[in-house]
Amino acid sequence: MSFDWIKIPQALLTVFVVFNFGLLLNALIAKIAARVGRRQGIPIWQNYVDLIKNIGQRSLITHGVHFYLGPVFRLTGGVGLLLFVPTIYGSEMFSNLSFAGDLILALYFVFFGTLGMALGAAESGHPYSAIGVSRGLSQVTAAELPFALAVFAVALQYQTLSVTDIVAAQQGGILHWTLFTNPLAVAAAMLSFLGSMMRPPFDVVLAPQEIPIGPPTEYHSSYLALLQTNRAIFPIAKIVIYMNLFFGGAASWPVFALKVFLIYMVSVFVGVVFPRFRVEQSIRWFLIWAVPLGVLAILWV
Amino acid sequence: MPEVAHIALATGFALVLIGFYGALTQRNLLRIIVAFTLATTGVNVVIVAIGHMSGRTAPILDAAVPAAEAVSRVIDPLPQALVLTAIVIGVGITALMLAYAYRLFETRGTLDIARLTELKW
Amino acid sequence: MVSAMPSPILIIASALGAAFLLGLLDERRTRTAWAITLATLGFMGLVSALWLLALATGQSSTVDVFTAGTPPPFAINLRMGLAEAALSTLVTLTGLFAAIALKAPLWAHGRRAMAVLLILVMALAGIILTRDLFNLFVFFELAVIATAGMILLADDERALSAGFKYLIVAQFFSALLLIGIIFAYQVTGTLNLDGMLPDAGGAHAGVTATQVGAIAFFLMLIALIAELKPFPANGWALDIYESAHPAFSAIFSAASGAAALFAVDKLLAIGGDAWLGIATGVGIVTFLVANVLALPQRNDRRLLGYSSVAQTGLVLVVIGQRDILGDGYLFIAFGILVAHAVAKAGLYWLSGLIAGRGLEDWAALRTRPLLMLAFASFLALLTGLPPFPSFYAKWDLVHLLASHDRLALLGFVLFGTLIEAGYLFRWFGHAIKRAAPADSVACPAERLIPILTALVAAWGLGYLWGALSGQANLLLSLPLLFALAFVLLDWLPARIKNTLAIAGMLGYFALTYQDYDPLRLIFALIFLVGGAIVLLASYHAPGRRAGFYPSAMLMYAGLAMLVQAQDSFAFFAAWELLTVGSYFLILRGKASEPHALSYMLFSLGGAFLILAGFALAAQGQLQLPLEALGAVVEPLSGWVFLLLAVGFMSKTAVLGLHIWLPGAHAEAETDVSPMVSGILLKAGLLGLFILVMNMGKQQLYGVELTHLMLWLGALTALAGNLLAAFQEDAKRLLAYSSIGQMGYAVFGLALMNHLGWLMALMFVINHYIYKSMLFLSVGGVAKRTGTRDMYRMGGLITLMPLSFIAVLIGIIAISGVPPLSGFGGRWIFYNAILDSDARLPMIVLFFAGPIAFLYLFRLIHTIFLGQLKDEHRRVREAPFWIVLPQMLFVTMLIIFAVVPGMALRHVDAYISQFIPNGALSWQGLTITSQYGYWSPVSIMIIIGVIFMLVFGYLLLINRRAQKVKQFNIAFAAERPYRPETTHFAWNFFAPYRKALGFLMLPLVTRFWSTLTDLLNTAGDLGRRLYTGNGQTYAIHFLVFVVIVFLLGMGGQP
Amino acid sequence: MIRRALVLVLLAVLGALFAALWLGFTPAEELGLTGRYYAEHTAPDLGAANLVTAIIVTYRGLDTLGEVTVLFLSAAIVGLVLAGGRPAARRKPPVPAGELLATGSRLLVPLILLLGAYVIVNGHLTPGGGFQGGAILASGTLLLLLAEPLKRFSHGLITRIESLSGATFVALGLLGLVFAGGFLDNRLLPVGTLGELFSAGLMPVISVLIGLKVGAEFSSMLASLSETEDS
Repeated sequence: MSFDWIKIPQALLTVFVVFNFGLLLNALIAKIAARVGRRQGIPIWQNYVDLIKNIGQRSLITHGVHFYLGPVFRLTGGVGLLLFVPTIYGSEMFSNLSFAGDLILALYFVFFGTLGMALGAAESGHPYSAIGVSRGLSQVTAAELPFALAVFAVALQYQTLSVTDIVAAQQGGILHWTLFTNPLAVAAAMLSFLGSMMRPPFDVVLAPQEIPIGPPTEYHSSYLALLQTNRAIFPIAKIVIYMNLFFGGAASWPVFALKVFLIYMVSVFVGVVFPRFRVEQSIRWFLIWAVPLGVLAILWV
Repeated sequence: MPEVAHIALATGFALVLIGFYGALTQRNLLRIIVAFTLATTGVNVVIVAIGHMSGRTAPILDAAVPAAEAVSRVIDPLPQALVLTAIVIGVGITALMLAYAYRLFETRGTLDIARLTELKW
Repeated sequence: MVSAMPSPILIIASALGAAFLLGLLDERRTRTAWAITLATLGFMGLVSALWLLALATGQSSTVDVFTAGTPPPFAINLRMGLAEAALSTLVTLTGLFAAIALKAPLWAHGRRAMAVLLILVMALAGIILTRDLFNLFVFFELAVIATAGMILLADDERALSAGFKYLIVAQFFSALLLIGIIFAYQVTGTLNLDGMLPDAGGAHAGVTATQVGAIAFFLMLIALIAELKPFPANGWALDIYESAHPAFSAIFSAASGAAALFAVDKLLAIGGDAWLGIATGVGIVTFLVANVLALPQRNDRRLLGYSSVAQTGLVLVVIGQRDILGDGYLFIAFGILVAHAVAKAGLYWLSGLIAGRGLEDWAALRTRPLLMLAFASFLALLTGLPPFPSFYAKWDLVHLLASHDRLALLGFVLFGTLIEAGYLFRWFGHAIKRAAPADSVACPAERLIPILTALVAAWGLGYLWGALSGQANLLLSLPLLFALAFVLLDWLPARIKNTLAIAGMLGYFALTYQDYDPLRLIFALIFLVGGAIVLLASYHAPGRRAGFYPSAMLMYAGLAMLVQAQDSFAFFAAWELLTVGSYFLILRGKASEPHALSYMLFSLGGAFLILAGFALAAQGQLQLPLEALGAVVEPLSGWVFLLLAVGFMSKTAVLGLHIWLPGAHAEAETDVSPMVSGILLKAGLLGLFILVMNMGKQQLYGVELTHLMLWLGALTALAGNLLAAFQEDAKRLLAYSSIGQMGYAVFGLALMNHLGWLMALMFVINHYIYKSMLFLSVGGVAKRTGTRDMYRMGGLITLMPLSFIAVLIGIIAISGVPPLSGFGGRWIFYNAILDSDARLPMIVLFFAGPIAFLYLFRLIHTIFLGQLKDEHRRVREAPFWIVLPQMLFVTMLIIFAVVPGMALRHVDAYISQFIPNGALSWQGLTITSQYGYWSPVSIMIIIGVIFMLVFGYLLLINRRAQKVKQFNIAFAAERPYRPETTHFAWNFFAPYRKALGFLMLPLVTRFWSTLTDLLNTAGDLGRRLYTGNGQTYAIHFLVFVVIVFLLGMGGQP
Repeated sequence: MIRRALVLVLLAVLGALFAALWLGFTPAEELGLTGRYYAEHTAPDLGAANLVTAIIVTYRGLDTLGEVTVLFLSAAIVGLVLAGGRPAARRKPPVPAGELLATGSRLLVPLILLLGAYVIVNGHLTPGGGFQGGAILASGTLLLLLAEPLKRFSHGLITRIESLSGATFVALGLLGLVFAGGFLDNRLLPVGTLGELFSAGLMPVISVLIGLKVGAEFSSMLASLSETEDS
């Protein structure tokens, strides 16, 4: 097949934009959260500083090959996820590499980074990493379910699995958004969104207090830098999927920025209000509150 | 007035039943054997009774019964032949059971059938 | 021709003459006496055999032998027909070999004993030959007395009382028999059997016409049936079986049983069909009850006694069904009877070699492969497994029963057989697994000859019946012969046999690959080529590895025949073969005895359902082409579908029928697990494929059966994944994951749309590759570390890197994460369910999906990552031959991931014949469905490129990183020093258990164990009936008479 | 007690069966199929005056063969059973038989044997035959045993007699197969004239064999049993 090489610089551009946007957004969110907590909060460029600092740090430590590769998997997962999904609707330029596969590809590729990083962390032999992974996996099985149901509902609704087509189907006025055409699905999806954003009440996996940052415990300096980079890209990539599936996608970068910010804020709002769940609690919570919505969504379509 | 055959038949059956009752209720091997001889005798009586025909004589041809009239004069010879065989067989089995009983008594020191139950289930 | 034949009367006369002449011999000339005895028996056997040959080949026709130069009915006459010839051959030969086996006691007791034996055999032959009722009685009495005599040959003191009990009940039999005979004579004026039939001359209208005649007939019938040891009037027989000399028990079970059966058959022939019901009823009750009562038996001879009683009951059922069996009657009846006779005789002779009476004592046979083979063959003969006569016979029987709607009877027969298989194979398990006694079995020639003869006879009859049956003769099928060849080659070293096996399988594939359609081709590839690849791992095994290759090859032969099967018979035969082979294979595992048994029972149960299904579908035919399944019409089709589906799903371990799988797959040997998991499970899927492709959707009472299958599949996937997440044992984890994977496949099939089937096939291929690979690597690790508990391992990544890579690739593939092939399955799955309108089951499947990550991560983490244990610091990589196939699988996975089209697009096209719409399009590298698209190659490239870029970048900024010591980790305020306490592994998903543990209650296991317990308890209580008191036994007989009288004749003569 | 009750009930049902037979039974007025044949053909065909003996020896000779075999078998097995018996040494000497019995037996035994012989050889003419005669012979043995309990009969002799007679019986039967109508056909020898001693072909011979055999077998049984006896 003929591959037009222009896609590569275009994709890189997307990555660059999203990366910076992500760094800033994270800082902004952190600041907002701090302000809610009556604190000053970090400066908006703080993340750049941390990143450069971590890159600059010299480390001589590794716990083994897979430990070394863990962050690589992670970042590959983030970037790949971003690139498998068209970022800006209607722009050939920012449809990225979505020719490689449809929605399903994106959904399953989410796990690529998580799995790779979990393995790497596990090789460090640090019990906290293992515990963190155990908690994370346990929670994700329940948290992903409503999202999967919602996605399936949407796919049924539009009779397609191609993200572009789904976005296309939502064009022509806010009322065509899945948000309004299939509110149940969106509700379910947003609940599971809370679970996947690693914020309270579902942040026991990272558990900043008792387990120093969970799975990535042993990662530092340049490894950490990769993880941070990913932390800037990955959530955005995820939110892009939500945006495309439920909120009519984005036809231009400003709209993109706005929608991503708002969707992100949902989890922040909830996060600052609620205390943390234990894992089994959150599992039950998802099964009791989110899953039924998803089921209804499917039956309703 | 009931036929001789009927009476014999009834007797035979009665003997069989009595014999069976004895064989099923007595606990002493020897008594059981005796009961069986009773029953076998009963069976033999039944056989003979079946063969009996009133007003005829034994199936032996002689001056009294010329061969020509045999058909109308003699009773059915077959049951008599059968009963003979049956009797002999009965004797054989009785002897066998006696020997068994003797040997059992010798090895087990008892003739009580209820105590020969080491094989079960 | 007839004139040239020796008169049948010689069979009787020679025995009598010899018996009398023995008296003239001097007491001390035992050797001569024995020689005479053997010669006479041999002569009797010869005469019978000559007649059998002449009659079978049609050179001679049935003859009546007159005595006293007077025609019947006025004098006694004998008849020699095909059945008579066959039976007298059976009886006399059994007698001959029993005489050989009885050498020791016969010599001890001298000529008298030999005379008794001769007369016994003569009497049995007489029972078979005579056509005269009273003569029949005389021969019966002879048999009774002779039996009482033979019992004395036992070295067991208790035999004496057993003999006396027999004499007691026999008195009751003969009394009733005589009374019946004399009244029958009174009614018909004759004692000749043929004279009892409705008389052409009009002298009488048949014995059963009048009321007296009917009662007389009933008395005779009941007395003869009583000789068949019917339940409950059979306590005496069991005592004899337990205490008599085993070599005599062989006669008592095989010969006496056969003769008595034929007597009943002769009598029923004059009674007319009205009386067949009694035979059937008595037979089936005896068959079922005896088998249940046998369950708690621990004494081998008594167990065999119960089994004999049951088998005789089964033949009685066949006799009772003669009205529908038609021409097949003799074929079926003899098929079961002969199988029973040979097997029982052989087993009793075997038990003569065993010192102890417990079932475990048979472990002594382990030192004698030949005897073990005999043991296995006899058990197979009894349970009616191919290629033995009883298999063909049961096949025909079941088909005829089904075609005449005698379904209840059919069910009982199969159920009883299953129970019998239960205790027989439990016994076999003991023999294989239990501690063998120190002293190996001593086998003098005279003990060995009869057993080996029986063994030869078993296989010979198998061939004969195969030739007689309308079906293909199994013993002529190449794969089976190939497998059997390994029995003979078992003395070769394992490596040579392995090479032969691999060559054979590849060769057979090369031989046959043209005649498969694309679907079957895939399965053939997995079974034969895949099997060969897995066999590579077997090169690691040293020594001879006795018994492994016959079993394995038997399984592969079955699989090969299964793929080729075009008609129901071939399919079912292959199914049974692969079941047996895999059973032996699984049984080889260390602690696998109970699991192998439950595997066997579930498989046989499933097989019987399949058999019933085929029989129902055949509608009077004795087999049907598999395509013809589609022709079955409502409402029958629903039932056929149900039976077959459940049968096949018992092999794929669907939820509810899954409890055999974990143990069986986990306890199996390292290289066996992949065979039974990666390969064998696919047999069930092949069956399901054939089923749904030919029968399509079926309804029962308005329920869409495929919809039920959807639910079952989904729930199975969920249960399998959940349970896998909580295993500590690595192989069990994999086993449960297999259950889950099979659930997916069943689900895909049940979707009944194009992509659903494609997805199922995708799972077939994927599961074969990665599950074989994982079982091998985990097996290798277990081999090295000496444990299967994952939490005892850890940190092995640096010591066993290749195994680690295999597992890593494996779990990525299973989890369905791109870029590996598992994703393809998921992608097709989503497209498939979009096509379907059954939505609820999918939700269950959605839930099951992510759970896979739980057990997969746990598998790799707790074994290879985390903290290395001190005792494993010197562990080496798994043996080369175990690693090699793993690496092959890794490459396969990657290839299949990049170009799935290779395999799939052909099948895709093939499926289109059945379901045209919903096919995929394969333009270039992109695979497109009506909903989405997917380009494996570009995915692989993109991910690869990104990964490399990031990796390069990391290397750039952090190249001098070096490995630090194990415990060099940022730990909260302390320095860990013990791997055990630092390796977070045991009960890894504690929170998950807290949340969803309630889903893991072992309800199914509880259900099945309760069921088996109930059966066992019933048996244990039921057998208390046999108090051992002779009078009680006699009372049982009267009770039996009364019950049969009340039920059979409605108490209304 | 329950046992007896149960037995009674069961036998009651059996009795009901018998009763049905009894009620349904009507004595035949005419001879049945086979009975008539025997009555008509025995004399002309076999030349035997005693139909019963004719049936026993010829028509149903196979039964008879079987029945002597039964005796033979029982005798053999009784021997087997008692072979393991206690050694004779441990027996107490029995009470000596009285003068009367001793003398009486010496007087009677020859007569008994004579009567037996007579009954046997005339079996085909008058009431009697092999079995009856054999039984009488055996009673002679019994008398001797009663008279002197310690008397030992040579088992060798007895067994030889029974074996020989039995074997001859079979042999004659087989001869019939070859030279006459079939197994146990008595027309090996000329039928002769009805009513004479040497008539009815083989019948007297076979009677003699049966007589000897039965006598021998009974005797051996009695002997073996008496050897076990310890009063």
